[in-house]
This record gives sequence, C-alpha cells and structure tokens, in this order.
Amino acid sequence: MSQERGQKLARQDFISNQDVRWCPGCGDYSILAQTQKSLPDLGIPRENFVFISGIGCSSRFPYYMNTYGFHTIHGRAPTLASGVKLARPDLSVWVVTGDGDSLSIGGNHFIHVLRRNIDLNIVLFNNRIYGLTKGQYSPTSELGKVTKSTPFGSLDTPFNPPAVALGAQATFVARSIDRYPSHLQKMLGRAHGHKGASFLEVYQNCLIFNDGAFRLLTEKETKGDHVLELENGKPMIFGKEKNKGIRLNGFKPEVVTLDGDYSTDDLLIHNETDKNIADVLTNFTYDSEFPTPIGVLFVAKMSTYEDRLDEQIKTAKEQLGEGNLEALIRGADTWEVE
Amino acid sequence: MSQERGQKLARQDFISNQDVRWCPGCGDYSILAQTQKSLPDLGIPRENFVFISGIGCSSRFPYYMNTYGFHTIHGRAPTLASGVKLARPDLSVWVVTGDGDSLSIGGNHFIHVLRRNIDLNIVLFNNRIYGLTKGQYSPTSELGKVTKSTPFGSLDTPFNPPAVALGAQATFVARSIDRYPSHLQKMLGRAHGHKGASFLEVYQNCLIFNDGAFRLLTEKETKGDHVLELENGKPMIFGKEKNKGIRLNGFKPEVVTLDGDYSTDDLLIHNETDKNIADVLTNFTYDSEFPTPIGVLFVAKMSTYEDRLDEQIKTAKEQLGEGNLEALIRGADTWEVE
Amino acid sequence: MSDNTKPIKNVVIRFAGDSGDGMQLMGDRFTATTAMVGNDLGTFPDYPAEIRAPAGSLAGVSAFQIQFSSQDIFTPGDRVDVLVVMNPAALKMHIQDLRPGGTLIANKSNFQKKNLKLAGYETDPLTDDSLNDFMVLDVEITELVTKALEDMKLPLKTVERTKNMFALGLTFWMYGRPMEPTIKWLNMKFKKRPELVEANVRALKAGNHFGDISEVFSSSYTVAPAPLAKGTYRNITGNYALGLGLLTASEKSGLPLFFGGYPITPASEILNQLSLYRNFGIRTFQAEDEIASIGASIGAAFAGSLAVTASSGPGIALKSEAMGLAVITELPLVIINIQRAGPSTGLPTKTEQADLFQALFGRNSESPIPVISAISPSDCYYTAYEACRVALKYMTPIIVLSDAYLASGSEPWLLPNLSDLEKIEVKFTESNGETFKPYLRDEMTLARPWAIPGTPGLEHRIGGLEKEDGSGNVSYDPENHQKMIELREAKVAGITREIDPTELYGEPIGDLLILGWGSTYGSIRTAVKRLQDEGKSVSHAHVRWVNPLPADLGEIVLKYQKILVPELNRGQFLKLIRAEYLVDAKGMNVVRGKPIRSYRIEEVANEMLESGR
Amino acid sequence: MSDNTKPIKNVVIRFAGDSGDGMQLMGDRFTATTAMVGNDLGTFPDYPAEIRAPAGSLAGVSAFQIQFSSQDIFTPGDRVDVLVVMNPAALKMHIQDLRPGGTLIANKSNFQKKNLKLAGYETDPLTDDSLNDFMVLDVEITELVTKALEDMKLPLKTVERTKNMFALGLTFWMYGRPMEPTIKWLNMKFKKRPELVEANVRALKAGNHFGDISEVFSSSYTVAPAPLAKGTYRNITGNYALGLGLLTASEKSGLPLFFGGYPITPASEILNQLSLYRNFGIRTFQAEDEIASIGASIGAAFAGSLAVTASSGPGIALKSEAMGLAVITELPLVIINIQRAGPSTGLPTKTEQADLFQALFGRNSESPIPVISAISPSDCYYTAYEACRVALKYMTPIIVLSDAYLASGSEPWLLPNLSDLEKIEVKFTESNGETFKPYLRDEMTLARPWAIPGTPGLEHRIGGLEKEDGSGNVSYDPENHQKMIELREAKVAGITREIDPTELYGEPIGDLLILGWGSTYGSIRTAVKRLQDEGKSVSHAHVRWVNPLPADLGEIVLKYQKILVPELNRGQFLKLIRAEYLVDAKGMNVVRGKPIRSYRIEEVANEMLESGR
Ligand SMILES: Cc1ncc(C[n+]2csc(CCOP(=O)(O)OP(=O)(O)O)c2C)c(N)n1
Ligand SMILES: Cc1ncc(C[n+]2csc(CCOP(=O)(O)OP(=O)(O)O)c2C)c(N)n1
Ligand code: SF4
Ligand code: SF4
Ligand SMILES: [Mg+2]
Ligand SMILES: [Mg+2]
Repeated sequence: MSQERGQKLARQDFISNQDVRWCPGCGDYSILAQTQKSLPDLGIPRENFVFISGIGCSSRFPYYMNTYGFHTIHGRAPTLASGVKLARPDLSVWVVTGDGDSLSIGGNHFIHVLRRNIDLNIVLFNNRIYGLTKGQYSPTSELGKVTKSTPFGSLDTPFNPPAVALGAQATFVARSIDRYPSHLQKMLGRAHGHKGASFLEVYQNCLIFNDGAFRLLTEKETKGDHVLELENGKPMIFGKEKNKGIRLNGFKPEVVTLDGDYSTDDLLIHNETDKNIADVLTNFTYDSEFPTPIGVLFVAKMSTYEDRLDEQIKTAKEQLGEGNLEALIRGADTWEVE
Repeated sequence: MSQERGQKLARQDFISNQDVRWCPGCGDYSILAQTQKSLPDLGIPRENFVFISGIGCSSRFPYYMNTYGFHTIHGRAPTLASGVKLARPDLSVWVVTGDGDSLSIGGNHFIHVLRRNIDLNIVLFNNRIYGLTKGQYSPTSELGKVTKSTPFGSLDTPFNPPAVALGAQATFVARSIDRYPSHLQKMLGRAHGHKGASFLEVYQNCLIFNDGAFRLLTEKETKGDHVLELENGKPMIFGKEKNKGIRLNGFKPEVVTLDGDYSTDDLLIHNETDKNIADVLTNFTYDSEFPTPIGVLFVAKMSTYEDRLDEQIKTAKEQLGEGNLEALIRGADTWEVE
Repeated sequence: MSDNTKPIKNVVIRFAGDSGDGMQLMGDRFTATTAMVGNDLGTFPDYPAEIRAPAGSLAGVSAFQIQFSSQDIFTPGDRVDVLVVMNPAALKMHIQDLRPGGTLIANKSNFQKKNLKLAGYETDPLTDDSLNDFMVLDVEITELVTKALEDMKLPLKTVERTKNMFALGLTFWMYGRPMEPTIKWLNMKFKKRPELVEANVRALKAGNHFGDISEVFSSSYTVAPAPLAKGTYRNITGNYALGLGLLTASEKSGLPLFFGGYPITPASEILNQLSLYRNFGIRTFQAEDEIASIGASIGAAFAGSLAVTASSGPGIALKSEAMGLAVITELPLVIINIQRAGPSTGLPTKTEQADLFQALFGRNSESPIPVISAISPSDCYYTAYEACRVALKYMTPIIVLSDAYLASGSEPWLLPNLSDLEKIEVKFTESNGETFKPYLRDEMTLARPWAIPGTPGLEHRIGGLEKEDGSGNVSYDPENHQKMIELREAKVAGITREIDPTELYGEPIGDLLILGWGSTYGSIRTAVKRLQDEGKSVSHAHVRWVNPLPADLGEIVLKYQKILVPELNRGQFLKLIRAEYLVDAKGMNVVRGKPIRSYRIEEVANEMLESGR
Repeated sequence: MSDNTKPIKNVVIRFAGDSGDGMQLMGDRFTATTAMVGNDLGTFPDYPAEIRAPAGSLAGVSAFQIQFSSQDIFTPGDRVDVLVVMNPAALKMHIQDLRPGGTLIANKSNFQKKNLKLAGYETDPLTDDSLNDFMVLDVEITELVTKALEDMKLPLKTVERTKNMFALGLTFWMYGRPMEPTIKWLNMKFKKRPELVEANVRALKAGNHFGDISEVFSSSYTVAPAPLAKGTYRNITGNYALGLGLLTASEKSGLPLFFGGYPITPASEILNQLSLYRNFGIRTFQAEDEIASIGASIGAAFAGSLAVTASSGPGIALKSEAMGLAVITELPLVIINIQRAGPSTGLPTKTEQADLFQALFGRNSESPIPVISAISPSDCYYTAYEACRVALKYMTPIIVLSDAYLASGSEPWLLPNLSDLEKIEVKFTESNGETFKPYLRDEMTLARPWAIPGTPGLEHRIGGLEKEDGSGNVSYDPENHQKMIELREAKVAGITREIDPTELYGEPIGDLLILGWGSTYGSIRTAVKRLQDEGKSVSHAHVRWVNPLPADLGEIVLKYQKILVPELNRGQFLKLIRAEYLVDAKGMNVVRGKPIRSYRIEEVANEMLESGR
C-alpha cells in the first residue's frame, strides 16, 4: 500500500476535531500523540485507516483520530475488526483496547483473533486497573491489589499478556511504555509492518486509580536497572551503567553483572523469531526479579486468515467457475407444471 | 476429605438410571467408564461429587453419573463450577467439556478459571470436531480440515490446548486418551489429587464426524512410535521397541534413536514441575513430527482462590469482628425525630 | 401394479424408525417422486436431539411426514393416514397421531422381545389387539430383503440397510408412484459401489411387488396432480430457501455477502450451505461464538458488505448486546433467528414461535428493530430477500424469524424470475468537500448515509454512545437524546410503507377473524378453508411484518365480532394486538414443540363461534 | 448570622462545577447537615461519564442537587431555586433549570477569558445582561479564600481546593444551618493533616461570614423541620440501601450471600460495597464478564447460597441466556438491573426506565421471571429484601429494577426494625429414602425442592433441557412440554399472593388515574399532590411488582375516566396495561436521561383533564 494522493500526511492530519477527554496527565495522551506521529510514515492514505476499540478510558481513542473509527462495545473490538478486515483486506485496521477490555470480558476474542492471524494491529493499553468504571482491579492487577472492588486485596493471579498471546499462537508480540515516545513510535511501526495479527502491549499510567504502577520503569533513577530494551541480534544488556545482562544457565535465565566474571559474550542474544527465547522473556514480569523486556519479544512468519480466504475464493472460482445463481436456484430436481 | 459412611463405594454406585445416548462406539463411553471406576478410590462420599458440563455430546456426561450434576449452557460450565466451589469448597467439583465448548465459546472462562486456580478438575474431551451440531470444525481441528461448515477446508490455525492452559497460568496440565483406560484412570486420579485447577485433555474419537482423528495414537501398529508416555523423573523414551527418545539440543528438542550414538543418559528427564520442559512438550502436537506426550505435562504448587478467599474472610472477622448488621445499618450519621 | 386403483384427494404418510434406519432419506425420495408427479405437497422431518441414540430406544426414533394432494395444500398435515414404523419404539412414539381407520405398516421382523422391551411394551402390540382401530399390515421386511438379496453375499449390515427401500417400494405401490426416479438417483449416489445400487434397487422392487402380490391391500390409490400455477418447480426446505434468498440479495445489490455464524440447531445449515458458495465470492466466517459472529458482521457492514448473522434463541440472546450497537450505529445487518423450543436449551430440535418478544424487546433500552417473519418454507426465500432490501434501504438491523418447522419442512416452489424481484439500490456516500455528517438523514426513509472506510474525505467515527443528530458526535444533551430515540423509532415505523396491504382470505367483515404471523400460516389457512367450506363466517389474515405492523391491520381487526390468534407460544403476538388495537382477541397457545394442528384450530374456532357474547 | 430570617417551606439548590471542584462532596455535606436539622430531603448527583474531563470543559461539569422541605417531599425537585456555579461551563450546562427569579451564585474568579471560551461564551454572561431573569450574586471566591488563608503559606492548589467550603459556608448562612457538623467531619477526614482542617474550616467560615456581611442578601431563610414519623433516621442512597437489603436477607435467612459481579456504571457500587463485608462472610466475586458473574451465581445457588448478581442494561443483555437456565432449573437467584439510558452504551451515567421489556421478555422462548421495581432510594432496601424472600420461597430467579436516579439519589430513611421484616424460611430438602424427585412441587407455591450437593441420597442432575414433570428427567414429550411451560408460568403468576393491595393516593373513582411503576414515584406523587390541592379529581397508583401485576389493578384502572402512565421510556408499562386491561391509557414518555419533572406531569394531566373525551 502506498500514499495515493499528492502530499505527504502530517501528524496534524490525524488529529480529529473532538476534544480529548482523558484526565490531564493520563498516559493515554502520549500513546495518542505517538500514534498520530507514526501514521504519516506508513505511507497509507488516511481514509484507509480504521481504528476500532471496545469500552474503557483507552477505548475512547478512535474519537481523537481523524481516520475511520468505531467505538464498539466492551471486549468485542477484535470481532468487529475481524469483520472489517475480512470484508476489506486492503484497509489498515487497528484495535485499541485496555487490560480489562481485552483480557477480562474480551479474553476469548483476543485469543481467537491471534490464533487466526488476521492482519490486525492490536494495541493494549495496560494500566493494570479499570479506569472508566472508577478503579476496580483488572486481570493484570497484581495479586493482593487493594482496589474499590477488592478492599481487602485481590485474590487472583494476574495474566501475563504476552504469555496469553503466545499460548494462543500469536505471531507478533511486543511491548512498549507510554513514557517512551520514540520507542513506542518504533513499536507501532513494527506492529504495522508485521503481516498477521500484531499484539503490542503498552504500559500506561492511570494517575487517578493506579498512579505509579510502572514507576520503576519510568523514573530516572530506577528505569535503567529495570528495563531491558530488546534489540534483535544484540545481547541482552541493561542497567543504569549498561553493566548488567541476561545469561542462560541451562534452561534458567539469570541476571549477571558484566564485571570480571562475565562479558557480553556470555549473554543471551535476542532472536525475535526464537519461540523459546520468547517463552523465557515472557516470564520476566513486572512483578518478578528480572528487568522488564520492552521491544519485540517474538515474531513469526505465517500466512494470514484473510489471504487464505481470498485464495480459497480464487481457487473455488477457478475450479467451479464463477457462481451461477439461476442454475443454483434451479437445483437438480425440477419439474414443470403446464 | 474421606469416606464418611460405612462401606466403600463401587463403580456401580456411580452409574445413574438414565440411558446413555451417545452413538454406539463413541469414545465418550470409555471416559465415562473410567471415571465411574476411578471415583470409588478417591475416598469421597458420593454426595460430595458434582459434575458440571456445558453443551455438546461430551457435555451430556453428568446425566450418566449418579452424583450431583448440572448440564448447563454452552461454554459456561467453568463459571457455574466456580460458583459451586466458592460457595462450597468442601465439594469435589468436576467440569466436563468438549473442544468447542471449552475453547470456542467458552475460551474466556477456561483461561480465567485456570488463572484463578480454583480447585476444579476440568476434563476436556477433545475430538477436534463439533459432534452435537453434526460436524462443523472446532478450534482444535487441523488447518485445512474439510467439515460441514468448511467444505473447502478450514482457514484457522488450531489451538494447542495445553499451550493455551500454560499461557493462562495453569497449575496442572495433563493429557490422556479414551482408548488408554488405565492411563486415563491414573490421570483422573492425578487431576483430582492436585489442589488447584487441574486441566486434563482427553483425546476422544468421534466416530461419526471425525473418525480416526487420533488413529496414530490408538492403532496397534502406530501407537508405539507416536505416543510418548511421560513419567516424572524418568527419561523420555518411546517407540515400538522403546528405542527412541527425546533429547535437547540447546533449546531445541530432537528425536534420537538409542543406538550406538545416544543412550538413555542423553535423554531429557521429565520433570513435571519444570515450566520450561512443559513449554517444550506442548510444542509436540499431534500435527507435528514429534510423538504426542501423554501424562502430566506440568504441575505447580500454588494456593487456591477459594483458600485465599476463606483466609480473607477469617482475617476480616478477626480484625473487624463478626459483622454487626444493626450497626452497619445505623451507619455514622443518624438523627432522631421525636 | 394393481389395476384396481382408486382416486383420492389427499394423503398424509409418516415414516418412523430408528435414526439408523434411513427414514429421512426415505422421506426425501418419496417427496422427490411425489413432486414430479405433480401433487402439491408439504413435508416435515422430526428427528431426535441425539446424534445417534442407542438402536431401538425411544430417544432414537426419527420420523418424516409428507402430505400430498391433488389440491392446493399448506402443511404437512396433522392426522396421519398411513404410518410406516420400522420398530416398536417408532410405533410407541407415533401411533397416537394415526387417525382411526388409518393404515399401519410395521416391520414385524423388528418386533422381538428386546426391541419391545426397549420401547416399553410388555406384550407385542401387533398381536395383542391393542391396534384394533387401525388397518394393520405387518410385514417381515428384514426377512423379505434378506431373501431378495440372498445370492449377493453382502454383509448383514448392508442387507439390513436396504429395509427403507423395501418400505419405500411398498408405499410407491400404494400410490402408483414410478420407481424410475429413485433408481436413477441410486445409480448416481452409489456410482462407485454398483453392488449397493443393485441391492437397493432389488429391495425397492421387492417392496413394490409385495404390494402387488400381497392380499392385504384391496386397492392402491391415485392422487391426481394438483392445479398449481404454470412454471418450473422444485421442492425446497425453509433453510435452504433462506440461503438462496440471501445470495440473491447479494447478487441483486451488487454487494459482497458476509455471513458471520456459529453452529446451533436448527440454524447451522445456513452456515453450512453458504460456505459452499465460495465461487460466488461469499465470505462465511465461523466465529468463536455468537457474540463474535455478530461483531464480525457489524464490522463487515461498516466496511460495506451485505452482512448477515444467524442463530437460534439462545444464540440470539448472546447477540442482544451487539444488536443494540447496530441500532445506534444504524448499520444494515440481517439477523436471522431460526426459532426452537425453549426456554434455555429446551427442546433444541423442536419448533416454537416463542422468540417473538425476544426479537422485539430483547435488548437494553429503546432499541427498535424491524421484524419480518417467514410464513412457509418457500416464503423463506422472499423473506430473506425482503429483509436484505429493507435493511439496506433504511440502514437498519433487521430480524428475520423462521423456526425449526419451516427450516426443515419442504414444499414445491415455483422458481422465481430474478428480474421480477424488487430492485435493491445501494449507493455509498462520497465526499462533497464539506464536513461529513454521518447522521444526516434521507428525508423519506430517515436512513443515514453509508460511508465506508477507504472513501477519501469521509473519515468519521461511530460508536455506542448517544449521537448528536446530524453530526453524529457524542452528545449527552437531554433534548438530543429524546430526539434521537424518537428518530430511530420513526425510522422503523416508516417501514410500513414497504408493506403490501394485508391480504384477507375470506370476507372483510364477519364473525371471526383468525389472525396469525409466521409459520402458522399453513395450519390456519387449512382450518379456515374447511370452516368456510362449512359455511362459517370466518376469515384469515396473516402478517409477515411484526414490526412495524401493517398500516391497515387496525381497521381490519375492528370488522369482526371475534378474533382468534393461534401461536406456538403463550400469546405474544396476541399481547401486541391487544395493546395496539384494544380488541379483546383470544389466544390459542400451543407449545408442544410441533406445528399447530389445523383441526385443533377448527375446534377452537367452532367453540368461539358457538359461544355467545 | 443575620436575624432577618424568613420562614420558607421548600428549597431546591444545585451545586455545579468542575469534576475537580468537589461538588459531590459539597452536596454530601449540605445533605448531612440538612438531614440533621430535620428537614425532609431528596438529592440527586449528576456527574459526567468521563473520569476527569479537562478542567473548565462542558464535558467535565459535575453537579449535585438537593431539595429540602418542612413538608413530606418525594424527589430532589425539578426547578432549581438556587444555583451555585463554580465556572462558566457549569453555568452553561445548568442555567436552563434555574426558575425565573431564582438565585444564581457564581464564582466570578473563574469567569476569565479562557474558561468563558471553553464553555462557548463569547461575552461574559455575568456582565452582558443575559441573566436578567435571575438574582445574580457573583463572588470572587478564589480571591476571598486566598485572602482568608494568606498567612498559612499553603500551596496554591490546596488553597484552590477550599473553594467548595466557602460556597458551602455561604449556603449554610442562607438557610441558617449550623457549621459544627461539617467542622467535626473535617477534623475526622483530615485527622493526620491539621493544616487542611484549618484551611477548610477557615474557608467555610469565610463563606458563612460573607453571607452575613455582604449586602446582597436582604435576608436568610429558615426551613422548619418536616413532620416525619418518629424514630431514628439516616440519609441513604438507593444503591447503598440495596446492598444493605441483600445483607439483611442473608442474615434473616441464615444463608451465606454470594454476589457475582462485573463492574458497570451505575451498578458497580453494589459490588464495591458488598466486598467490604468480608467480616459478614459475604463472598463477592468479580468475574471476567457478566456471563461468568451470573454463571457463578447460578452455581452458588445450586450449592445453597443466597445468590445475587447485578449489572446495568448492556450487562443484563449478556446475562440473558443464563437467565433462561435459571428459569428452567428453577433456582433462586436475584438479578439486579440498575438501569441507565441507552440504547447500546447510550448515556451510561444517566437514568432511564427503558429496560422493563428486557426484564420481562429479553430471553429466548417463554421464560417467565418475576420483576419487582424500587420506587425510591430508601425503598431499594425493602425491594432487595423482598426479592430475596420471594426468590427463595418460590425457587425462582427474580429481577430487581432500579435505575441511575435511585442508585445515587438519596433521602432520609427511618431505620428499619429488623424483627419487623417478614420472615425468610429456607429448608433444604433431605432424603426420605425414596427416589428423589427434584421437580415435585409445593402445592401452594409450586416451588420445587432445594436439594443441595453434599446431601446424601439426593444425588440428581439438572440442566437446560426440558424436564419431565416430577422426576426432572430430560423429556421430549410434547404434552409434558406444554405442561411445564404452563407450570412455570403459573408459579410466577402465583406470586400475586405476596403483593399487598395497591395503595391509592386519592379517591378510588375519578377523572384521572396517574399510574406509575418504579422510580417515577416521587415525581408523580408530587404532581398529584399539587393537582389534588387544586381540587382536581386525580389519583395516583404505583406498582412495585411489574410481573406479576397486582391482582387488584384490573379493577382499579376501570374506575377512572382517563389513565396517564408517565415513564422514562417510550411506553413499555403502558403497553402492558393496555394489553392486560384493554383500557385506552395514554403514555407520557420522557427519555432525557433525567428524572421526569413533576410540573411536566401536572401540565400533561391538566391537558388530559381539559380535553373532552
Ligand atoms: C457489557 C459491559 N460491561 C461492563 C461495562 C463497564 N465497563 C466499561 S469500561 C470497563 C473496564 C475498562 O477497563 P480497561 O479496559 O482496563 O480500560 P481503562 O479504562 O483502564 O482504559 C468496564 C468494566 C460495559 N461498558 N459494558
Ligand atoms: C449458545 C449456544 N450456541 C451454540 C450451541 C450449539 N452447540 C451445541 S454443542 C456445540 C459444539 C459442541 O462441540 P464440542 O464442545 O466439541 O462437543 P462434542 O459434541 O464434540 O462433544 C454447539 C456449537 C448451543 N447449544 N448454545
Ligand atoms: S481514569 Fe486513569 S486511565 Fe482513565 S483517563 Fe483518567 S488517568 Fe487515564
Ligand atoms: S456424534 Fe461423535 S462425539 Fe457425538 S456421540 Fe456420536 S460419536 Fe460421540
Ligand atoms: Mg485498564
Ligand atoms: Mg468436540
């Protein structure tokens, strides 16, 4: 797909005329800005973008994008997006969703759309809370979380979104953070570039109901030691002083310091296409002792559902001939009444 | 829990007075028989068993068990079972479901109940087809499957049920086969023995709509080379002549022959509690070049949701005192009208 | 064939046997032959919810009924003239529908102890005098076919499987039907297995000859061709007709058809059928559940497809939240409900009309959706077509109600002339350079524009929050909300202009009006015909559109002393009629999982006519 | 305090400002004080769907209304006497509700260019003569509090946050309310931050003194205590009362309460509230969606809990399939719908009564469920209790209808005497050694036995397929199906015996009956009171039970010339009444997302009374 009309689009072209109504300071603003900045570079006419969301603070997103948009119902965005994409494979279809929207009520559609590998770009704003309904815990909230609906602490082990995605046969899994604008832009571009269902988790701060949920990853003093920025083909180095790394001890990953004992050569080299590495990386959760990986965790090549469907239609037409309605209606057994 | 009344129960005690209405030759018969045989050994009074199912051929199961039973609605059995177990943690609650019931319409409840680790025993009858609705493809049907609803072949990559379960934080994942009665009985016992949500996948033959789906695993000539029976702490050996094994080459598993080059010592030792091994084993699907593992793939110790809930209630009562309704109704701000 | 044949107007035959006995196939063949000899006919299969319950059990009985006639008929008939039973269980389940004096043909070979016990008989009904009301013909079918195929050395199972052909041959003899079409069909079906062709043809002929030589039947009967309108006919079931109607709408509108489905009895066949039409470019999508299937369909509608989703009651319940989204976003979407008996899972293979209120009201808040119902198997074709046309013209979701009876029942269908069908014109909006207003309306239809993604200059957002009139922006304004609710209501109400004047069968003024909707059409018409023949002042009005109601209905109902509303529910349409027109209509509310019987309607009508007021 | 005070009967004040301005808190405090001085009162908060829209925007305006009176009142009032606005957006959104001659208090400090523009004002309304109809008092609140706290050296933000206390102090002065309760409350709230106590108390007092010293008000007013029944009162909102009602039913029945929920406005608070009651042994379960939450609740009911689930319209739609399961398995289950304005997502924080039909008919097939509606915030307590009692007694799911208005509206509540509440008796079945029949019924109530897992000898299976009468085995028998459908219907119809005779407010015969259900109670009662005061022949009847309808309603409606049914929907209850009693009742159908205004009811009633017939 390429830009069909004359001049190149700019960020401004993607800003709709609707007032943005998130709380001042909400992490959603940054995700919106990075998206509006990234789209012009994709070389797609504006009218070919469709943003589809469920319900939640995050799901208000389409109203603010000057593209086609559909603010649907809670948890169902992937289903509507599937319909749009299967009907019109030429469109660039984006799903915008929250942790509650996609992993609580919408969990089933989420795993099925990944399994089918329909070429959608799914961006999950994970703030580990229900924002719009005013602060109940979500399926990504940490065990023991005190919220409006769990005043004595929540009782469920959270989902780990990339693990859920990989368990569901996802072909593209990545992560970024609202406060990392250029990284986020890069990831949006990568998600778009992947042919097939792309899953991008974005850590997003809800300053009203879960402020500082990702503090360790966003504050100057701590982020160096807590973020592992993945680069394909590069060793897994992190740390404020870039002096730490991830090494495999047999099957088991461990954090090592690059002093005398270990050097860069000992470190695990990131390979986006290695499912085993992806499995290891998904176990590095925000609640674990490991740094949180951001970047592309996993990517696999695989034909898309809509291509397979188009192919099937083409073959059927070749083999059976273009459908003939009159003949079909007649069927095999007719008789005449004179 | 232990047998509370006098004599030990027998298989006969678990047979209900309802005529079994599966197609003659259906794999469901064996699963029913093995269940009825296994239950007496669990030492639980009959009235404390509850079998809960969704909709499908497999889901007719509870009618044939002389226990408490609930044949619910399509896909929702885990939700009803959760309610029963949370209300009455002393009961032994079983979920009986099909591949369509649990992984198509019921996918979300399936992953959530695993994540919460409610102590249910979930037995999934996987026949890779919709039986009751007369032969449409299911989410476990292989890509390209020709069925009533996919006359030109299905278009979706199937789910791999243990992978979905592990991605959802399952604490017990096992597999057996309808035609392996004693193995199946053992697995039912293991599932029951696990404290937390147990997921047992049972390959089941639907002879009307998907006959021979697991032929390689059940026919005398082929099963030796295609089934890998896992035993904890034992090397992964299989083959008609017990002369093949699974070895790890770095991260990558491979099939080796135990001739001069490799011996038992080179083989991967099964460790049920090793998540990495479980990840490797789940990639051995029926459609892959590897033998199909049966047995316990993974098990992890973890407190259950209902125990955490009970604990929370206990603590609240200790700290706040037993709830006082009159005081609560009064609230803080009252006034008198004389 | 005996030359001692008697002419007769009308016959109802029912075949009943084990699920494995091939009753449906036998019914199909009888139907095809009957159609070809020019009778009018109606059929109704009745099979169990189990895929294949144990042989010989009551739960495993499968049946097929056909009525054929030298006159215009409207149903598969109520009271059975000839009952063919292949085993005791089939006898037990169906004997109560055989009319006194009717003919019972029983496969005596299967009336051994074991089968009698499975059916709950203590003694053999064929010999214990309990069937004295009927003309009983017990035939050792198993033995007779075994003998007929003796020299072929076939496995026992194969021989057993030809029993239905024997029975078919016998009934062919009874009504002087030709065997050639069936022989031709067997040759096609078993092209690659000549021994099966041979075996089945032999069994068929054996049955036929048995009729001829046995002394039991004093005569055979002829049913003359019915005076149907000129033209080419085929036999068609409701579900199949529905699928063809959707396909026709797709071709006539030039829009690609998108069908989002999830299997459920008795709607699954529509998904199965449409997925065969890949060479028509049809996109069928078997989703993970009903919610996903309607979600995908709404998405496809947004993207410019002719979008359709289908299910039955429990699945429609799951779709109800998303239907509300289709209402507020005003997208064209055809939602088909093949009703089955409930509540909950209920009797999933049985028929009922009890989802009418669900269709009208089964959503949160004021969510008006037009509802059209099919009145006969072949009418499903026109109903589906009409639903598509109206959905596209008015930019609205629409509900099509059919039911298990129409779905699998069949009747002869005069093939449509495609160019006679009312046109479907669709125009996607294009930019005129001004700010696009997605909720500006057509003055007449109140439809909003259909602006599909990919169109430059029309970028816009829609969603489930209340919209501002015109701009479509989110609005919390109280007056706007009231206005939008009224606009959505008015748009649906305006569809009355698409509805033909109500046809009255009978005088426009009279003692009794029998008013129906949907699939009760045939039963009511049959009853009213007979009542009129008896000189009673009874008329029949039948509506296909339940929302909106036809504009002329209010005047019609006032012209009769009494009104009777027969329905396969507890009085849902009745309630609407009473509320709308304040007439003291009475209900006849049958929920037996089966079509309403016309003689019962006659009885109730006569009671009403006789009781004073 | 000025000693120039005038007595007055009735006042409606509305506070409006930015979401961040603390309007709800201010409303709460005013309410608490008003309750303590013994007025009758009603309150209604009105907040935006956004959590915290940008400061100064129209979307971000949050409001709180209170009516208080020396008489018995029933609503928070329609027309506002005193409007307090903290910024131009608040003025813009609310000025149309201020009655001509009413008092407007505006925080002039916030009427700068930027805020005026955000609100869409071209000129400053405080100075451009557009507010001439009102008594305008513009106060530089920001400056005044800044001055009052000058020496405390607090951050600007903290100072700004005390503006609401200033305004509160001023309104306290206007109606001679004591400040002590608020000062006490501030001391509690900011126990650990004495500087905040000090700042807020100073602001409160500054506002109070401002009333005293400014020349604008010629007098303050007193509203005498209302003649309420003797006893102890608290102020309570509908949702909170509902939660207490459930808890009470749990205690009185001795059954553990299981609550399966999923957050949704405006029902979330019930989940939030009940999860606080762990020390009562309450098990709340936030499920993954609405389907799971009702599924778990049905499971808990099967296992012997008092099971409850709650949601709002779109969530109820999702529960509808499972409700059918509860119907056919005849398990006790309380399903609460806090209605909000739709269709679809609609106006999620606004009120409506448009889910009545969904409650009655929003399921496949014939799925009768009793429906009870709450008529006022405090009535939610009794409604919840009654629903539990009936569900347990009749072994049936039951639907409770409340709405956004009742949910967050408040009124004084005379505390109940727990021992006066009607008893709830529950007996789990035990084995008598015979084969257990789970569908044998109680002769009077038609309830089936409650046999819970863990009971020896009662092992049995239930499910969604049709049951055989008595045994509960799966049955496909046509006559049994008809019978079971009629039994389920009769069971629900029999609940009329639980319904008190309908109370008539006014004469039992007359010109006009205003008939309502649910939350319109207060508005209708207010209107009828005034109409009666004017000597009109108007009566008011109000039902809480919508299904079944009270047995005496049919006789009542026939005694009036005309009937008016005001509803916050397009005439749903109206349709029921017309169908049931064949009376030509008229609807008054308001869907503005707000409670119906009593003066509008008066207007419509007067029109009806005047128009001939
Ligand atoms: C069917 C339905 N159930 C519940 C809701 C209420 N609801 C709205 S948003 C939301 C959760 C949102 O959480 P998340 O997806 O994490 O979005 P966030 O607000 O945190 O961005 C819920 C429960 C709804 N709108 N519809
Ligand atoms: C809400 C709803 N949707 C669809 C159906 C129809 N239905 C019944 S069983 C079934 C699939 C069963 O497949 P599976 O779970 O694999 O069970 P099997 O019959 O193969 O044992 C479907 C789609 C239903 N009963 N309810
Ligand atoms: S509530 Fe949280 S997520 Fe929602 S807009 Fe406010 S800060 Fe953002
Ligand atoms: S259809 Fe298949 S799964 Fe169902 S009962 Fe028959 S053999 Fe078993
Ligand atoms: Mg969130
Ligand atoms: Mg299956």
